[in-house]
Amino acid sequence: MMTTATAMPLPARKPLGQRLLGFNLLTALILAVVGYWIGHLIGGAVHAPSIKYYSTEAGYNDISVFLGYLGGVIGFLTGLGFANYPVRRMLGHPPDLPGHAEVNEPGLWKYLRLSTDHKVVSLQYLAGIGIFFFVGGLNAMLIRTELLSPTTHVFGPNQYLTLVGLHGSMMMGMMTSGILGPFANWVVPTMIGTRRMAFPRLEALTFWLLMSAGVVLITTIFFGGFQTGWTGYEPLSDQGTAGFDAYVGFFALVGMSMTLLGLNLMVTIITMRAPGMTWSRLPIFVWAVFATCVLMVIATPMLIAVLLMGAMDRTVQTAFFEPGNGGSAQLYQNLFWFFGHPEVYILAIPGFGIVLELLPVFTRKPLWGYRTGIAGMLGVALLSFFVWQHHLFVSGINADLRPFYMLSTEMISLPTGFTFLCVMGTLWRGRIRLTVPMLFCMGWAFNFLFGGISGVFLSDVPSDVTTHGSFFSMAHFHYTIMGGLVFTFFAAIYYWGPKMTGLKFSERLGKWHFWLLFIAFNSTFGPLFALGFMGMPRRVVTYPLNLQGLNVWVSISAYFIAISMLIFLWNVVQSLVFKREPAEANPWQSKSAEWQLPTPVPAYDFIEWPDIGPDPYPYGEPVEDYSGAPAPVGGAA
Amino acid sequence: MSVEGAIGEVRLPPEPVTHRTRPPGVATRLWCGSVTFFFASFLFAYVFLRSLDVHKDWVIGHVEPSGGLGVTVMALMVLSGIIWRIGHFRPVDTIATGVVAIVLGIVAVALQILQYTTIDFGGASGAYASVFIGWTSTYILGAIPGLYWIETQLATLVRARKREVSEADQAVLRAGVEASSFFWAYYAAIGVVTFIFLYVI
Amino acid sequence: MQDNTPHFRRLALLWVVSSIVLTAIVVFVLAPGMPPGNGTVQASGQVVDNTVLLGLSTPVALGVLLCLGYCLIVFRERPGDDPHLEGPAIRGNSSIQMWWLVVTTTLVLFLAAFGSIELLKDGAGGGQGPNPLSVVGNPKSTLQVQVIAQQWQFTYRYPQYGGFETNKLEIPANTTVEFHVTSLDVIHSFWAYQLGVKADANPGQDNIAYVQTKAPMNFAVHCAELCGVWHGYMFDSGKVVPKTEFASWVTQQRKYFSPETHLLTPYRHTYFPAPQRRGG
Amino acid sequence: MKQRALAVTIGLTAVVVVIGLYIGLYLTAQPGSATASPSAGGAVQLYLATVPAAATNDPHPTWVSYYVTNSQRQDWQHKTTFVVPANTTVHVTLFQYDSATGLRNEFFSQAIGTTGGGFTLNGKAVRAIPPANASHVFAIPALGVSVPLAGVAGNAKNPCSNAPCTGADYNTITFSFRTGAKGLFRWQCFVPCGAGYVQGFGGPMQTVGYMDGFIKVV
Repeated sequence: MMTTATAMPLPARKPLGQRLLGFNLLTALILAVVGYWIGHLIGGAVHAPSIKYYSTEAGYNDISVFLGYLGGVIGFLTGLGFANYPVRRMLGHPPDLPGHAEVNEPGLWKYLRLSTDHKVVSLQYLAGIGIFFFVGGLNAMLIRTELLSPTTHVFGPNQYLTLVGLHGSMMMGMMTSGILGPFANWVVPTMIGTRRMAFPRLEALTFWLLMSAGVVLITTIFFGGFQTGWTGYEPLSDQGTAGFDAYVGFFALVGMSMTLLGLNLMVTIITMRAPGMTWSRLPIFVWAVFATCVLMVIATPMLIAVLLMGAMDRTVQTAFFEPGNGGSAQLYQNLFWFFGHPEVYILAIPGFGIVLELLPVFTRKPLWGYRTGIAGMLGVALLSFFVWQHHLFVSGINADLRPFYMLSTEMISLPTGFTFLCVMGTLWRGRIRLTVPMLFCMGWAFNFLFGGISGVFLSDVPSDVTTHGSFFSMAHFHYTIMGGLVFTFFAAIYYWGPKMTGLKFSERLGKWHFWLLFIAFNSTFGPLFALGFMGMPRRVVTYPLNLQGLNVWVSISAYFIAISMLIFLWNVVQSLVFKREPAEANPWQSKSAEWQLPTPVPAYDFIEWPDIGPDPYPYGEPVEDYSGAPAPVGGAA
Repeated sequence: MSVEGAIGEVRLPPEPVTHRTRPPGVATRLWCGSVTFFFASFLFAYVFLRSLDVHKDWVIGHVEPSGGLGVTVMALMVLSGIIWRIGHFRPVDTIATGVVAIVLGIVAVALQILQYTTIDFGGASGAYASVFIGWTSTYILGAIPGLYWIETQLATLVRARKREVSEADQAVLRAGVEASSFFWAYYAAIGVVTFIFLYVI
Repeated sequence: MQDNTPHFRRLALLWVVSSIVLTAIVVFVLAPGMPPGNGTVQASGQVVDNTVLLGLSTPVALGVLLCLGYCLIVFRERPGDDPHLEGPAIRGNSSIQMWWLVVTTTLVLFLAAFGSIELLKDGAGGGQGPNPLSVVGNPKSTLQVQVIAQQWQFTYRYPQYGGFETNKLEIPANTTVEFHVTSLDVIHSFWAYQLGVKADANPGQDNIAYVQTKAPMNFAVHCAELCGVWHGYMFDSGKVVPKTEFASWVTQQRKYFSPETHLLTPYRHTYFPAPQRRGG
Repeated sequence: MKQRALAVTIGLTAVVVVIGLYIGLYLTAQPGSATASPSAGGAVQLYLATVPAAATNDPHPTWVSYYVTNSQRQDWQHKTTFVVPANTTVHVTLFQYDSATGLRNEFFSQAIGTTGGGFTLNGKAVRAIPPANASHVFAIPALGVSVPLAGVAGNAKNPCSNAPCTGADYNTITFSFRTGAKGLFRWQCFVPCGAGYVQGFGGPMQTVGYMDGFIKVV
């Protein structure tokens, strides 16, 4: 059994001068700028004789911009210290594992450095993703402000479309790791009974890659933005100025980060489970992470490849996506959605996992239909590879195959239905505690239900003819992603936050946050279904006059979403900065492994892994007709 | 975090050695999956654009990359992959075969670059030219990290000869060698597919 | 503590009663107003689809919502309750799981079959690519209209009337119209809302969509695929007019544009402009 | 506690400044607007010029662009929002300094929607030009107006390189159209003149302030 933690001596704090020198964020930023200019100059030098075509915009060409980004990112990562280990390995030093004594260090300094402790990386992820989440949300507010009027009034069309693209890219790119980054990195090792991820340096790398991606994306505003939306359809994007290079660099970096994150988590789950932690005893959240990682490892490389093709079209003048030179615009659509559809399940499945993981805790019952839940998530993951052409129902590509894609798309509702069945089964006859995380889980159930049902309209081709590319589909994916991912993201913050930070959050503010968000969310995106049905296309800066009333309603509701987010921010600032009330070790009376650790969590997590029972959810009073418990297996080594 | 050791004053039980020997192999096999799907995009582009050739612009003008160089590059990669995979099975020969594999790989990269200087078409010369440039260049760029990986294994093995290595550490080293040889052999197989599509069909 | 209340039966009763009421309301009150209206045969077909989907999804959504609501209200832990009490350790029920799977699978298969039949019957107004599977109407009496999308305006060509090109779209009533949608530059999407037509305009590709018009009306045309800076301004309107009026309109337009018609590229299904990448 | 409050205040200020900068960068990017000058008979008059490249101190000195000028082709201003009154005839005199690129859709080689159905090219009344001669098109699709602008000959003695193009060869194009109700409309070009970008439709063609702008009917 777990022994209690003994007090540990804190390492002595080094003077500021010493801390500024060496591998840290400051060095990284300096090297990033240096790297950018080196890449930029090399780009300027190589383009001229060998490559026949380059964009003639004064002051840059696309090769310069791409090499600049490459140099900048390499410089940044080197400055953080990521190059040290590869160089050591090249010189023949044996493989070793990084130490992580910095966990015990007081203050915030440890979060601004390369850290390989899974707990520190998780908090880094949470803060970093949080910042971009709020910037993306701010973009949404600006978009809604523009749509208060049916004509162009605040932003010009260039700026408006750039905002739309930035909002979409930031949310789809940065938030993809929104649950896996902060929460899977934290709880998966603990849940399966190890102290680290399989590749701790890789774990840190995924975070810093993601952050550099975000910065690369924001630099687009210095190059004129990009007017293509987050899908970046060719050949429109090929017409774009260097602002689109930022999009390419951003998504390529996000893609690398995602692939490596998925790979790392998958290897950890496969190889590092504690003795006795068989596959059928894994908590359902670990299964959700596993299913997500399968998608990440397989689908994301296609995104990187398709972006690479686009980048080659822009630099070395290939013609993958240019009709007229042998390319095809539809090649991009196919390849992009072959990644893009699994991508939306990469966003959704961790949400399923969180809901199913939290429900037993707050209903005081075992998870109902554990195997069904797993089958649901794996089923969604598998099916998501066979549905991508439903994004192209009216495009005229392979139109004869539409009945097949209609069937495969509607079949996705079967495994998704499993998740709902498990939710209902677990709630049934439970002792439901409506805490803040539980409220967010229930919010997920409500929102995702409507998200899923509107998805059936979009998957039915005759109905899709009207709803495709309209505000209806926009409302649909906001119901599934914002109502699904973001609600569970907050559920996870309120649930695991006290364990991760060691501090208590205000329950009262949390409830305000939930109710305001829940009502404002539905009041924002509900009417968008109607707007889509009434014929408003997506990504427009103008719309018919008769739609103004609903649009104004939506915009005002959207501002209430912003207010609810401010309440959340205030909750975080108040709890983490001002009150700093230590959290209880197990405020939810959870029986899950991570809650058995003391709070604050010691650097080593645990000394000995507890005995693993036959059931990951040992809640509830035994009932007579209970049968089907797995046989108990011996304890930990 | 260390395999056997302590943080502060707390003694931790040792981490099972499988936590260090199993991940490289599993990760490599998953990584091969990623790489497969990466190149599958180019394969898809090839098949899609070729089948779509409604405007007869699969090939525009004279597009013929040097087949001799193509065969040589492919053969070198395959040879390199096979030799390093064999070398990993025979601990005595590992270092020697590794050196040969690296040399062959470097020659393959150099020949591919040589081929680029001899081609007389650009990316705009039709879809085939685009796929050719995109696929071969990413393939050969991807070979460079693979060569780096083999090099790290060799350097580690050379150093390990000079000192006492525990049985557990020996197993960790072998796991790294196995992983890199699996990847390299797999990568060579992708090279064969690349060759078949770009030169033969 | 043994709870012998027949929760399940109560919930089922609640569900049956409320779904009958609500589904009736949805199908008979809400559904007739479903988009895109009954302006054309294809649009009516879409209304039927939307009605069926709405009618089927109402009881499903209601079932889940009622179950969630019932649980949250009835099984909630109340302030005075013993905090150590736990729920019953039910880990599953294979017959419920089996029935759930059977019912949802049946629903999905039905929906897919229904959607496919509706789609193949008349193309549903969607773009069907260059070789349409569902050809509607008598090819001899079908009016062909080519929709040329370019950044950022739609223009229209009438190949059966000398191939003149105009920036106005008019089509006759009670006629089958065959839209040939193509693009000169990037991907656009031709969306004639009231006609129930949406077809992507792809550069270098012909995308055919059929519509069978009914009575005269006006309709809006939007671009439904982000196509650049003026995407939001790329809208237009068109008219379905009586056949006689259409004949005179065509004659007038043909005459008006005749000096320029010979300057145009001869009518083709696709126009394949060179990508025009030039150094500056 | 005081230190923390200070840190939070500083942090918040920094965030607000960054956000302000972020929004400001967009808002300041709007091109200026020019009001049409009154003309005989209650009509208004606009003098415009198209140039092969914007002024050398412009952020994009290689981009083709429209300029507002006067009847003597002086006082060049880089403005692309034109303010005109409602229900009025607008006379436009356009000095065309750029050479021809050729149209993608030949339909736009004719004048549509102008008063009298045509326009004048160097004083001669015409209705259409050969599609290959088009250098730009001045089009306001929402008002149904579209006028092709013939480019100066490729072998012109005195081609313009950058705005302002004083002294270079040019074509004069005049036409008139009538405005209707108040509103904000866009004008654009249909010639793929964004040199260096795929299909000629990138860069200046997709940036308000170069080959795109607004007609503000007040």
